[in-house]
Amino acid sequence: MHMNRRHLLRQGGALALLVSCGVATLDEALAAEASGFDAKTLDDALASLGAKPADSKDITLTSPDIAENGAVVPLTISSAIPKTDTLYVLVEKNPFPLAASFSIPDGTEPFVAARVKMGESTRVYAVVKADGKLYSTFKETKVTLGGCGG
Amino acid sequence: MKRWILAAVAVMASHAALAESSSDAIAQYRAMLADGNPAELWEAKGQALWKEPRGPRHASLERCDLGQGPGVVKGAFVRLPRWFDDTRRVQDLESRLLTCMQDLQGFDAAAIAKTPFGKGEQSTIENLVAWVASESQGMAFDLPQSHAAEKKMYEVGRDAFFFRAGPYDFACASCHGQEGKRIRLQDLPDLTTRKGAGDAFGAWPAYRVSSGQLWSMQRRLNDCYRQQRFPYPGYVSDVTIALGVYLGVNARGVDSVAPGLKR
Amino acid sequence: MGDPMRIRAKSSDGTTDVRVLMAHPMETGFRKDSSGKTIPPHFIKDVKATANGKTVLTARWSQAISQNPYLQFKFKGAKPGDKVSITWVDNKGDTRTDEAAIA
Amino acid sequence: MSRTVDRTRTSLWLRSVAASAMTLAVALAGCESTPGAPGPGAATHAEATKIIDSSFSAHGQAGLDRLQQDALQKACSSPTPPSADTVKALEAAEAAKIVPPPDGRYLGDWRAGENLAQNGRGMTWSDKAEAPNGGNCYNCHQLSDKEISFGTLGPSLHHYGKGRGIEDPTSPQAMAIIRYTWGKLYDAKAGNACSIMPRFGAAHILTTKQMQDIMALLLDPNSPVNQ
Repeated sequence: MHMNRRHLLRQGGALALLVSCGVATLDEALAAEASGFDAKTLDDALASLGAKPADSKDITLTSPDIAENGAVVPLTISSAIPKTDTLYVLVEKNPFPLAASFSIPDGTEPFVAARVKMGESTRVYAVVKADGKLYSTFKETKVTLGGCGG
Repeated sequence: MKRWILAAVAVMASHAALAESSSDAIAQYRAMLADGNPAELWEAKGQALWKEPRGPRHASLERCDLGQGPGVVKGAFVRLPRWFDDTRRVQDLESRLLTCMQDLQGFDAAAIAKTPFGKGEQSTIENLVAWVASESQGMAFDLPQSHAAEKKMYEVGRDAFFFRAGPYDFACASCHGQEGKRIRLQDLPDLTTRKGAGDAFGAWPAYRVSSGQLWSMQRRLNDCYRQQRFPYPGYVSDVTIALGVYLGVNARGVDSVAPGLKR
Repeated sequence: MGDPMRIRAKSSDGTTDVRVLMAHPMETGFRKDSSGKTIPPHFIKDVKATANGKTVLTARWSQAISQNPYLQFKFKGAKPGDKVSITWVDNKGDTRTDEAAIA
Repeated sequence: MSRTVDRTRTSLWLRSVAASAMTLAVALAGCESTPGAPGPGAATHAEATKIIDSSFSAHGQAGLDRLQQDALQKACSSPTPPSADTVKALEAAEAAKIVPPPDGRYLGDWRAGENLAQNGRGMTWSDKAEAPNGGNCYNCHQLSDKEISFGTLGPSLHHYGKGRGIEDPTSPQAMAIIRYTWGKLYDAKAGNACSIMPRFGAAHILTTKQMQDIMALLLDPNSPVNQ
């Protein structure tokens, strides 16, 4: 029963709406958030986060212009948006675009540095959740073929 | 005619600009990775393995003599390869670790030498070289050249460096004998110069982001020979040790940064 | 179980900067081995950091995080000598916890 | 370090020079009289050869025969180039190896050529012997300017055909460039004895068809190289 409802939630993708209508509890919404990791397109992954994020200049995303190897692409994300509580990393052209989410409790800076894999040259999106709203910025990284190719 | 030349110069200039900006971007990429080299994970294991009683004799490596006296690890890396009286050979770090693993711990050195990289006791050696190298970080290379055998190995190493063979006619020097060149986007150090040899010899062992593995100098040389389309160089064979002497002596005075971080 | 993490935690002006290296293959499940068989996914899914009994960061990861993951974050409210503890759990249920004193 | 070095080394070279290269050997003997640059001592050189021979084992398709240097490889295994006479003789011997495409067609498919140019595989001990070899072009050269990951060991080949005024590579006016390019690809050592570029045709690295495809990549006006 419970499983089925969770399954439904996964399929639905409109979590924010369900939560705000009282159909789903926040706990269930958070559990189902894992479904974002199953999304196969950027749009589906973004939808799983709840709403379409607004472009924001208050998010700083650093990543190299060119990555010598797609297996390791260093990123840093920081947010100047008040009440930032979650940072998401999405790699547009990966088979599963949602790469990571970081929950930032009070007292922790809205900043993380991590390293992600990229199958090909792609945009990386940094999405920030603050005060229940979503914001995003993106950056393009070119992945090159390194070495002798042999 | 003049216009044609001007056009050609313009084309060449734009190529140079593109090459430069790509190289800058790669430098930026490497700088972003400089902190948090996963080689540290190998160093930590290597340090523990050095002290751990292991092998048929259930002994640690704490009495292993890497050239600076039994148990002295600090500074050993920047003075290898060197001559050892007990084995009557010039040995590099990995060859010497094999000697210690055999003499102190009772392992079969020949069997380890035949083990593929990354497997079994070869992975032990990868951890050990990461740690031993890290203990000399920031120290200048200072390989001894006083023993006749050390001098000879330098000459042999130079000969091997320029030795062209195989279906592609490659020598080490084909790619590493000029300054400022690249394969794809990877800079090729000129290993005949102090700086080039220092940058290269002084960065291995290194964590390779492409494979997520730590590569020792032996593995680096092994893969160079693979790409040179040569047959398979034996692990710690004389040609690899001679090349180590040649590179290490060329790198004299350059500070070691190993373990490094590579593509 | 896995191999130990490397944790460096440094405090300055009331902010603790934490840098962690974890030993993990972070296998995607898309790669094939030399015999052509797909290598099953094996990756860290959850990470939790605590200091003085308080959670200072949680993370959920996919297989897109690089092999031998690196993580850096910063938090307030701890002082030198306090311990930072990091725990990861992977998709096979393996887990590892390490801690380090703040410098 | 002494001058006698080169003499000994030359005689060493001569010992294993194949009969087919006898004419070359005669030419090489000429460098006995030319002063050599400082290099490893004769004893060391013999030692080095012994050490190299004993350090390798056959693996996969890479057999020990690959350590047997031909006359050119020997002459070019030193930090200093061989004498002008030696270079001339070596280049002539390599030029004689160049075979034009048997069907008279120099140009194939530039798309296949681009794939070959990108492919850095072939003939290592980890490559399957029956798998086709790559062209390795981008390892050392810029070709299409769309590919930012290119090497600089060789000159840029971007606009290779266009820069040489090739509008119709099948026209008679284009023939001189076409033949020159084929020769360079087939055996780069014919024009530069100690060139670091492999002898793709003479060493049987690429097939005739593969070389035709790379020719098209360089010379076809529609190829990305000429955009």
